[in-house]
Amino acid sequence: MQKLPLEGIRITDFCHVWAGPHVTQWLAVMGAEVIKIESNLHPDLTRSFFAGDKTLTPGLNQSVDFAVLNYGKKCCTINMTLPKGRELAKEIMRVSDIVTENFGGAVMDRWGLGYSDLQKLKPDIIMYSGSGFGRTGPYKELPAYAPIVDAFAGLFSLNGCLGSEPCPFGVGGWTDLVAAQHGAFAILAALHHRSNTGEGQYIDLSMTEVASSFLPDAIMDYTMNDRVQGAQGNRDNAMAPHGCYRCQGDDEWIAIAVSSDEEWKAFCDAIGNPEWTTDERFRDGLNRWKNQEELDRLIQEWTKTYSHHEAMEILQRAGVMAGPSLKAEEVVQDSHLREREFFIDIEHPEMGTVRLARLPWKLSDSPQGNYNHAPSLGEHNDYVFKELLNMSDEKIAQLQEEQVIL
Amino acid sequence: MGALSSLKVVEWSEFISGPYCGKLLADLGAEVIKVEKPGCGDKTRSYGPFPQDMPHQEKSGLFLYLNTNKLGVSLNIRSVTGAEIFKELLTESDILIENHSPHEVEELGFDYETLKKLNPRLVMASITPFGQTGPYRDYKACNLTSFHASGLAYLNPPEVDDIEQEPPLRGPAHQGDLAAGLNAAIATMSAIFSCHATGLGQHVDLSEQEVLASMIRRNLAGVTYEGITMTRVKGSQSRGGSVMGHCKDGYFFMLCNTDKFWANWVEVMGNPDWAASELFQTTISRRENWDAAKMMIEEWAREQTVDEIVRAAQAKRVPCTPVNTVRESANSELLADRNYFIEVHHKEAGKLTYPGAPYKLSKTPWHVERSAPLLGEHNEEVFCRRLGYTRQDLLIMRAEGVV
Amino acid sequence: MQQLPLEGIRIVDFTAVWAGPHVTQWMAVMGAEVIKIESNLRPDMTRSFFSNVNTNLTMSAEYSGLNCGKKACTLNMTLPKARELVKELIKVSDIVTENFGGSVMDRWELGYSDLKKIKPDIIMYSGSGFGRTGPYKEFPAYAGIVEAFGGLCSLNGYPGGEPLPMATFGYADITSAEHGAFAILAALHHRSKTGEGQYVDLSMTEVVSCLLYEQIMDYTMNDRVQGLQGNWNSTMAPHSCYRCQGDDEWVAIAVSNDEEWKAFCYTIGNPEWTMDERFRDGLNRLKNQEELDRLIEEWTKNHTHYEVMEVLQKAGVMAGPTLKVAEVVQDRHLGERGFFIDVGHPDVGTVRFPRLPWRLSEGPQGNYEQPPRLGEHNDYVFAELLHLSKEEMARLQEEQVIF
Amino acid sequence: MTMQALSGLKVVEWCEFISGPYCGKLLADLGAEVIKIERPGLGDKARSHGPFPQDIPHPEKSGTFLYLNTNKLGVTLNVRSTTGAEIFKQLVKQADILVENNPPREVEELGFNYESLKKLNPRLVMTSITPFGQTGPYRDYKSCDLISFHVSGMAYINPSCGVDDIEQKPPLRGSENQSGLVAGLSGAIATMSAIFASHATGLGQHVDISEQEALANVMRITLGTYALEDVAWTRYRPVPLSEIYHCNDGLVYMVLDQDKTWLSWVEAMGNPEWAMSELFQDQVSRRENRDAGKMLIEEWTKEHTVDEVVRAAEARRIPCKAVNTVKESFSSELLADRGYFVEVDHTAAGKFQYPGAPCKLSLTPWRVERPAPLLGQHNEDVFCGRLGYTRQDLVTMRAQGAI
Repeated sequence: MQKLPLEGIRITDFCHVWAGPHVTQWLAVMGAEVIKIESNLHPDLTRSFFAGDKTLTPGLNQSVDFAVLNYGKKCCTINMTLPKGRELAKEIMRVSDIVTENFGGAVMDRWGLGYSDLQKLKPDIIMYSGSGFGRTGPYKELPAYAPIVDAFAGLFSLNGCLGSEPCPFGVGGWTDLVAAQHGAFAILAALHHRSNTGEGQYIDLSMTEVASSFLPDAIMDYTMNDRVQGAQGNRDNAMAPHGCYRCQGDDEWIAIAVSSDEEWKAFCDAIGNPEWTTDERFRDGLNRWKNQEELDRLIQEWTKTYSHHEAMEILQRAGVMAGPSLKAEEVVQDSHLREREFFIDIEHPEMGTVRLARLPWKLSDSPQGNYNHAPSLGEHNDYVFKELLNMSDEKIAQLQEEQVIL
Repeated sequence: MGALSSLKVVEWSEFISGPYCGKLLADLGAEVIKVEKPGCGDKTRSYGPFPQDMPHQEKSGLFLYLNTNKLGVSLNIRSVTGAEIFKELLTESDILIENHSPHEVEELGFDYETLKKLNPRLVMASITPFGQTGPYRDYKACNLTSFHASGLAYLNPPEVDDIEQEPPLRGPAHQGDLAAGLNAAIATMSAIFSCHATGLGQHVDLSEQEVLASMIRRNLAGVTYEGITMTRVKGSQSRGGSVMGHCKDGYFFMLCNTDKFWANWVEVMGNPDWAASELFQTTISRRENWDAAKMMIEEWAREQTVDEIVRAAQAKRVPCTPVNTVRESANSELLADRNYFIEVHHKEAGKLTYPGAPYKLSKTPWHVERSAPLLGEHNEEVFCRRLGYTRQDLLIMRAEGVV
Repeated sequence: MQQLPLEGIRIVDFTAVWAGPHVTQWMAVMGAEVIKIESNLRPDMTRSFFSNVNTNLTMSAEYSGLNCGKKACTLNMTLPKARELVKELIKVSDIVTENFGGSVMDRWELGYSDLKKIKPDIIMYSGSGFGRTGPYKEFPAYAGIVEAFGGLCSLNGYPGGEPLPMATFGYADITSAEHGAFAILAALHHRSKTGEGQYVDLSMTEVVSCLLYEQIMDYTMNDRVQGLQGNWNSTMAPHSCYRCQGDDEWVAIAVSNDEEWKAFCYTIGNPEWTMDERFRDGLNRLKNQEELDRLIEEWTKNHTHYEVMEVLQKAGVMAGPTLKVAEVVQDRHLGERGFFIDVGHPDVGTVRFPRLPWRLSEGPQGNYEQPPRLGEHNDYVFAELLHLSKEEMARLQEEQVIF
Repeated sequence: MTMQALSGLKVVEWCEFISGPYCGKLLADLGAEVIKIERPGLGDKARSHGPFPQDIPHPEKSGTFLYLNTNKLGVTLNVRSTTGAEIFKQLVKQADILVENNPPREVEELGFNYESLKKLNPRLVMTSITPFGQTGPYRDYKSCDLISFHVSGMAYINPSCGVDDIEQKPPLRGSENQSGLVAGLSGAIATMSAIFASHATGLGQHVDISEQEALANVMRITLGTYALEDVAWTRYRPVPLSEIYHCNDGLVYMVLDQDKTWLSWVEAMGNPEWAMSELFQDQVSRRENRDAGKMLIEEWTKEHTVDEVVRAAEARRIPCKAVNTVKESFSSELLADRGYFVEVDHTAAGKFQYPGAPCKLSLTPWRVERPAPLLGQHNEDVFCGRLGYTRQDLVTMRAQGAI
């Protein structure tokens, strides 16, 4: 029977909210055993997130945010404020390969669980710290959320319609996810190194720096030409047309991009060569680019008369890049994603069936991944304390007494 | 020694997604041989920014950044000799990264089924707009259309007054392509681990549409589970608690989505009376009345400078920052103190400042050992020293347009 | 009525044998009035060149082929008077050309410095084997000598064989003459703008070096001395000349890339060759080209060279018959383009000569009048141009000045 | 800087490889402003053609390209893109001369045939250099150096010394790539002639050069002999005892075609008996007994060094020189004394000796003012400086693949 790539890897996971849990999310799906350390005093913040008005006070195990970020993981509750709790956690780390955290500050150090401490505990441990501004430097103690980082790194200043004010990025957690993915990759690299040399190491990830490395051309343009780019809307600095156009129906849009004279010809044929396509102003790429405002207006005349899917089909058949601007619900129904089984139904004891997005890739010869439901608070206490640490029921009971397991 | 020093990678990719995947591996020590078509080479070579806006094959900022630490060869794999050499390279590699359209790859006979016969250990990562299967598999796409086809653009920008006038927006720069490359790197490393155990490689099928869709996994769950759909309309996304505000001399962004943050923020504002009102006492009430709160906050902010607000807020540990341009962030004391930016010297483009490591590994540092390759710079090293062709062969192959 | 480009330009032409007369040949055809200066003591050597049918001084092919459209007068240059007379002629001319074996013109006090005094804006052309300066300036030279000295012979021959003299006597003569003609036109162009004349010193040896730039650059770059290649090429295979049906019939075939190779194999009915390890790609074809040539010849042997050309060219493969002299004259393509022109000939009526290798879209195609007999234009030159009376001319003939 | 002969002439060169570029070089080296158009990416095919320093192919280091493109301005332009075509026309509008060597059909398809261009610029002289010219049945046939050499008839009569076994010694292509040079040279002369015509008429015209004809023209004598005497040469051309002779340390080439030279050579050999026999008394007999004569002469020369033979011959003004390799001719005192070779420093390739002026003009020097251009080196000068595009336009056009 085929195994998952990371089967046999164990992670002690102190991550919470968005960015952190996302890191371990990828690893869990790929087969790593991720043990979340929470407690009833400090449940993962997202357990108490709630959206919409469906239920104003969902239980700690019913948050969609939490469900999305933590499937495939295990969870035990330890009261880390107590020395005994920290000792207990150490026992778990001793039998783990990786420790992950994304606290707002140097919490781990204060707990005596900094990398240097963990090394003594387990020399080849790999420790991952994710933070908004990095574990060194002036801001190391500052709390940060993705939008803060986005704003700081300059992402907002590049987002928005052409020439508009800086604009928050549509997906609040963008940099959370991107950073998490960089973190996951770094951990895999460190694991690879360990499997070759037996050495562990410390990974310090700063979301700000991730955001920067995701703006290469804007930053290179600044360092090369001292130019500060502004918001470009849907435009490109070479292609035209390159925009998002109204379609038939309410708030329906399609994105169209034309990258060459050939594609332009194909485009004109596809929309039936209206008068204006022969216009001097659109004769060649350079002129199209210079007159794209007018061009966009005219193209919209055409797109308006089709649904976005119709327009996509017409143009793609002609070999022109075009994609509807899908609403979330359209994404869920998208025939292509369906056929690729991008969504997976997860049975959740308290939430029922939750349909969630898979990881965005497929491995040809591995099972598709560990998509067990997100754990309820403390769901795996038995597994962790009994099976993993071989503790007796009495001992466990005692620790519960002492509110160490809480 | 880099964390991935033992890995041999062949990158047969254009533009951004594949090359970024290759860069992530190369920057951690993997040996990445970048295969470019003779002549124009990678499409990014034609994309700006260029120093002084003077287009030059070897001076594209985008290319320079995306291809650090790689060996560069020029090879026309459509020629018989080229295909031959390409296969020779693959038999010696652990990983192939490609981002060409599926039917093109099949036509050339470089599909996974064929290649794994050549090298069963090979991990082949295919990064395409819509993946290797499904009705859209052969559709064309670019960063723009992928963004829109993923549902991401529809939610951007998050707060518009008039959805008719403000269309859905793709993310800044090349976010989509980069994210695709990044995910490919994770998937590839996962496959490498399977290979440790099984000794067999596999095919990584990565769809950029899915990568971007998974960025809104929370919103998707909202649809499937809670029946909540969001748009760009004011309020539809906001959960209350964040302000992008105007002040005396610029913009600041502030977040107080918890009672603690709110309480502190109220102190930052000097405990104005309005803040004491019912309307703002609980997370729920705040969300309901957030527009009002925002108004009041902005009114206060207009009297302050960005600096004053940010310092005061940070002193009280309220997440708050100036809304920077890349210039301001590049010059921030933070990134300077972290030595984030690095200087790289390139034969043609000279010394330039590049974005540095997205993460710091204590034992096996990320670092730029060599700048982006000139087109075909390592033909001799790779073809002659490794594959044993002679220089005379190179001359012939060049004249035939093979290299 | 359209003029010829050089109408109105007059050339006093002392050149003889090959290289020189060919220079003025181009000029004459393009409309310049070329006046050959000869004498019965020293007729242009080519007039008496060996010939099966050399009945008199116009019948040699060399002479006829190099002197169409020129005028000829006879002056005994050994006499001071003749030299005076020539000066008169030069006064009403634009260009003086010579290619003596040594500095004869100087000895006659007709060097450039002398001519300048007679006519300040005169353009003087000296063609020689080794140049009018330097250690060999007095040496006689023929094309063959220059080709041997310049290295051309060392590159002409069968692989592994010995250096051989280049085809058709006078390759260096004619290529030098063409460079000379171009230089003169350039000088004329300059004069038409500035009124300044000048001296043109052409060394055939140096022309040959220009023609061997590739081998010379290889030597200066890599200190390599290239050897004999025969019909082979350093980067293409097949690239040779193959036996055809019939006696001493050959066809040349060259294949420069995979597409052409595919087309070639299918056309000659050996598609399996495209799979054959030995011939699969350019590299292997070059390594195994002797074998390849042998196999190809087995096919060409069964066809005429024209058949081979037609069938291969239709398939987009480079091929051309090795035309014999007679076949060149009968070639339907050259025929249709009117490459050959029937020139009136004083002795045999009309002769079919090649014209200059170009067409100008406007105006007449050039002056191809019959080659002049010795002294044929004495009257025109002395009476019309120099306004000598019948008596003066008679006296000068007495004194063997006009002779 | 002194004025050059062709200063002020504006030339656009839309050419590849050898023939057209050589034509452009001849014009540029004498001062014409030549703007060379290359396709983006690969550029001129000659860039892929050796020799390269250390045999490492590099687009900026091809000896062929470096030599053939001195003094030119280089721009990249994709004339197949709409923008590129637009710019091309703007350049042609401002030019006196367009040199091109593209397949006629292609030129028509692109709408750049003379009929179209002359509407843009009636003064334009358009020179088309193609394997078979603009008309006739072979007009669209493909060719290369080998093919042109054979279809011109040159190969069939090469080598001219005759071969013992016509079956084993096929017709021979001369030293490589001569045909392109000869065609380009003819192009330069024809072009200048057309320029003169336009002085008078103010109108340009189309110059149609056929490589096949340019080479056939080189053997005009051979063709003349056939026309006049019905003698068709084969690989043996009867020139009495003008041969390559073996000496004890190498080869010499000596011309003994005249009675005078023959006699003085006999004297040089010390009047051997055999030389007196009637077998060698006149040109006819010497031609008939050529083999015997050669053998006997070699008996003597084989006893002597090349140096001795050459000195003995030249002392008697008999044309005779060593058969050199390019190395020997390069190192000869002659060319050194004439200061023939020029050192050119190229930013990418470095300093090398190049063949210099094919001939010396006393007033308006031939000179290398700038080395061959880097690919697209003058895009800004030309597109921004002359045509008024902005740098930002350049960036856009590059990304669009137009430049």
